[in-house]
Amino acid sequence: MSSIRIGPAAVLAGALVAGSAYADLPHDEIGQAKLPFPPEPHRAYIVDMEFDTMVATRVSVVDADSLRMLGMISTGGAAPATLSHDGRTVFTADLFYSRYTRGTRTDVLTAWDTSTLEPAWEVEIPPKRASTIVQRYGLTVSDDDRFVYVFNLTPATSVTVVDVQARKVAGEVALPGCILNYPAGKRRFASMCGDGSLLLVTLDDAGQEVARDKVKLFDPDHKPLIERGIANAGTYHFVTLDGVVQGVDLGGDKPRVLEPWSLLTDAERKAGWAPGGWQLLAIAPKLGRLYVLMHPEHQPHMWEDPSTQVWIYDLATHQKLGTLESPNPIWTLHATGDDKPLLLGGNIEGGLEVFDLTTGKHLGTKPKAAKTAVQILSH
Amino acid sequence: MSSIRIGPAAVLAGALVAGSAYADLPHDEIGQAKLPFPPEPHRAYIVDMEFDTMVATRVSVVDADSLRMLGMISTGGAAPATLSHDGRTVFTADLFYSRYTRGTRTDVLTAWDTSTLEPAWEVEIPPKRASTIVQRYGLTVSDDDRFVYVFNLTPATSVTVVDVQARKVAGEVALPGCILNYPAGKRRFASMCGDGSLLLVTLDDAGQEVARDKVKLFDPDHKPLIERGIANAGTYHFVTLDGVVQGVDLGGDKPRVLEPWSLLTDAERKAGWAPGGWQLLAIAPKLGRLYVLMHPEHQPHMWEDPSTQVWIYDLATHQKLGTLESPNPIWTLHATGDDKPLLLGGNIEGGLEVFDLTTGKHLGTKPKAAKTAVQILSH
Amino acid sequence: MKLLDRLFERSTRRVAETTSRRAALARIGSWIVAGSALPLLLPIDRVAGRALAAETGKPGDPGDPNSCDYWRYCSVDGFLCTCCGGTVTSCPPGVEVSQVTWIGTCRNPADGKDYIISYNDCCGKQSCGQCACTRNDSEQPMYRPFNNNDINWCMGAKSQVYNCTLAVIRGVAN
Amino acid sequence: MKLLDRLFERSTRRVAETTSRRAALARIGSWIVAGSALPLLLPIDRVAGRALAAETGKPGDPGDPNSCDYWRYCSVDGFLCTCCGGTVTSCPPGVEVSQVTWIGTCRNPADGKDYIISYNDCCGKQSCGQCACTRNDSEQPMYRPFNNNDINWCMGAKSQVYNCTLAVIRGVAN
Repeated sequence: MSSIRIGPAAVLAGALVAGSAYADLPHDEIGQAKLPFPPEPHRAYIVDMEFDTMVATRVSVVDADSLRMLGMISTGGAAPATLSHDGRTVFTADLFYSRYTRGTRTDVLTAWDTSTLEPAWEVEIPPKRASTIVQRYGLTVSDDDRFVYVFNLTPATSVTVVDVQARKVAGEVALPGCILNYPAGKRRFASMCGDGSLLLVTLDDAGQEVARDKVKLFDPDHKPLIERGIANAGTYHFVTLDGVVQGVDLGGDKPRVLEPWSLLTDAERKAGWAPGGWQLLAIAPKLGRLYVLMHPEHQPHMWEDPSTQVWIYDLATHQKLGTLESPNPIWTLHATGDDKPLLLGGNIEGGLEVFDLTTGKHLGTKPKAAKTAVQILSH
Repeated sequence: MSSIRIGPAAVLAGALVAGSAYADLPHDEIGQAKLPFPPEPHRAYIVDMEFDTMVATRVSVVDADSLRMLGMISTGGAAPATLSHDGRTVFTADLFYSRYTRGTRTDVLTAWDTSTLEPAWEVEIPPKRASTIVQRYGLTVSDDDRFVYVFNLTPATSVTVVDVQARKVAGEVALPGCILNYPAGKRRFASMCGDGSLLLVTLDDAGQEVARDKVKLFDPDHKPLIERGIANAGTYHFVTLDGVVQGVDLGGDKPRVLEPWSLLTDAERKAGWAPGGWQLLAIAPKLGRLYVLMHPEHQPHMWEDPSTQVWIYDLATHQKLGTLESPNPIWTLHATGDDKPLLLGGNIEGGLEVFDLTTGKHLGTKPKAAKTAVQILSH
Repeated sequence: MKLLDRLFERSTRRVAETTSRRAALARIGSWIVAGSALPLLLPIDRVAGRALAAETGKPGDPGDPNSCDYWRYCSVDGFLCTCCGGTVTSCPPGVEVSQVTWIGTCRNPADGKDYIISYNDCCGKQSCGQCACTRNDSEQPMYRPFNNNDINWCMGAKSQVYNCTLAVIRGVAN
Repeated sequence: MKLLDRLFERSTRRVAETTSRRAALARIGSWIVAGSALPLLLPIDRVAGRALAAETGKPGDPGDPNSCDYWRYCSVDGFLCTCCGGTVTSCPPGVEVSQVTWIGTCRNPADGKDYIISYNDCCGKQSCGQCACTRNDSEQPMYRPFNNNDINWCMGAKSQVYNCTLAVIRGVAN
């Protein structure tokens, strides 16, 4: 039983008899969908921890314009994901057990082709990958896509450096007392430490540590920062539990701690407003704006709670420009990097909320984009 | 920091000061729950396919009296489950991939201890296990617990015979044109064939086939049986799509096809009643009653649809004794084997519906007993 | 794979014969739309006439392939690939089509003809979870396996892990 | 395992010091009950006084351990083992307790004292899925890992796969 290709001729033949009796519809040919390259700027990758099982997890790929699913990536054990800067690769740091919930553990870094959504290659990494609610800066890429940094937590903390070019582990960098890895340029990453400093580790072209420095950033006892910051052109922006933005420029040779500024007026603070959420910060680089998930009637223990309120700030002037309101409580934010940017919010039922940042309009909700949407990425 | 055992003395000490100032609560000791042996007759094992992922699946263990969860068994790839007759073992036929959704496939039969819910042993089986919506008679045990029969579908059909005593595969029995395995005594099982016959395979004590016979049971073209029957004391009861019960006694040396009888009067049939569901039949052996999931306004394509209606029949007289009504549509039935039996129904949202079959009362619903409850078992 | 391929082709022919009889019974009946919990959920009402709208944009192939009421889905049980990054006849990116499949017979409301539809499963990633749809218009018990949709037909792919289902025209039923 | 054990014990002591300061702020505030979709869901209202009922049957340890509002759960994030076949201090059958853990400080409404609670995760079977509960009364950012509940603390068990969480009294906070 051979298949007949559906070509323009067949469609035309059908059209000629439309309205009355049709010729038999032709046999179909089975195909395989593929995504375009370069990737569309509004293609969203939603990291889905599937909290109700958390073994075989996924990254949902959704077109935020049409609110349609484009495909998915199958991951292992609440895997973090990150994108290469050249748009060609999704990296996931997967944890597999031979009997799914038990047996022999195998950790791998998997490189997925962004067009075919197939694994291009994988490399086994030390069985130390951190298992946390997935967040930015658990898995990152150097600016030139040469190295991938995997955060480990056993609970001793370290980073596994994977050489993307050689497709092998270059080494492991110990990070005593520090967490996560905030990439800075081609050969450096920072890590946030319990003493309120940033640890800066510099690598050579072989991925080996050649220098480490520390810079004091915050007071962890009296003004704790939320570790889930957001980067923009070499500068990281963090927010304190009570709404003060603390920037640090890691783009130069030496880190430069920026002047702190407040998200809130005294009146707003007194009225009970404060930041809170999971990935509670987003930056639209082409607009130079910062988006912050804000709570009314905030209490300290709500610092990771969802909200429907997003406040908009000018990154240069620190002025509040307005607010966005989501129809459903959201927990994790991401803004796209193009010049007609969208704000993407992962809502608490796994749906994706989409806002046009040029007009400030809520464009729609894609329900069931994920089961547990914890992080959103785009190229 | 050592822990202090909480004993009667500590509790007493607390009680003495109750009402005013308490002594500090003592440090706790961490324990491990274990289930009693022999197992309670109302302990329900709910096979959960987790249709929304279907990779790392589970069997939920629930106390149908208290509607509380007792624990769970982690399975692989929509695994079928069955219980040994001695109450000591849950067998699951698991399918694992080295990368969860891809990579190297490993099929195993896993034997779980019913008290600890830990795997006692496993044996690798040929990578042929049928992947279907889980049902009775995909995985069964010989009456003396010596052999486990695993149904294979590649789409060629066969049974893998596992020797429980030797903990190894005894062999494979080809079943051309036939499906599933309905155990009959210690060394025989039946399989239902597309030509309307039952194939009977007899094994020796080494698990090798020594005889095969066929008996005509039904007319697959004009009076198709639903393959999901139910056994009682060596006799299997099936129902046709239009509500005729067909029994076959496999307890003796030769199979004996019983006289068919109708679930429905002509008036009931005319009014639109017909059987339908997934595991649509249950038998409470101590009451000698058959329970059938029935549809009002039935159409042929609804033969696997859920319903809220259960009709009750006397197995000896074939008289309809009454009906049960579920608050939620149910899809899969099971009756417990004790003399105060419960009817357990898996509802379409994964909840467990519990009926007292002595009084006919609906006792309650355990919501979220599973994600996709496809089969229920008890000792 | 080649063996399975041939077995499938043989069976499809056999099935084509046996289903033409059943095709006479083909009805555009009610059906089931699955929610997140189960392959089977509550019946929904059919939107009369909707299936006749030429939403595919293909003449003679009316209806919305993203909807469970599209005519080709008369015997589907699973997630619609059209909602998962694929199309009616294309697997989503990175998901492999199974070479063995089950067969349904569906009446095309545009020409009144009964078509043989193969419901090829796409495999190698876990359940897509979108547009779950179960309709059993021409389904038969499992001893007629090639007419049965309770089987995971990923058995004909490199990985048995099920993602979503296509609805592929294989010919006219009579 | 022994190394982790010792690291845990060291850290617990350190944490006990740093949290006694925070314990002064201990509040019996609102909290979050997670549904099936997310560790965090909408806040529910607190039933006033309920936490004072001696539902555990243990003098001085009031409340219902099957409920997210039980006092020991003030910093939990996960599924309550009491709803999964275990107890407040016992893992369900076949699930192994993790030897490393995070620490919270909770005020016992019966005696007004702040207790150090270790939230040991039970591991080796996938998420129990029952009684999801998230309360962050004494949680701190991840650079204080032993006060952070966003970490899967199954790292101290044979399998990292998370099933449910205990709430174990380790001592009084001051």
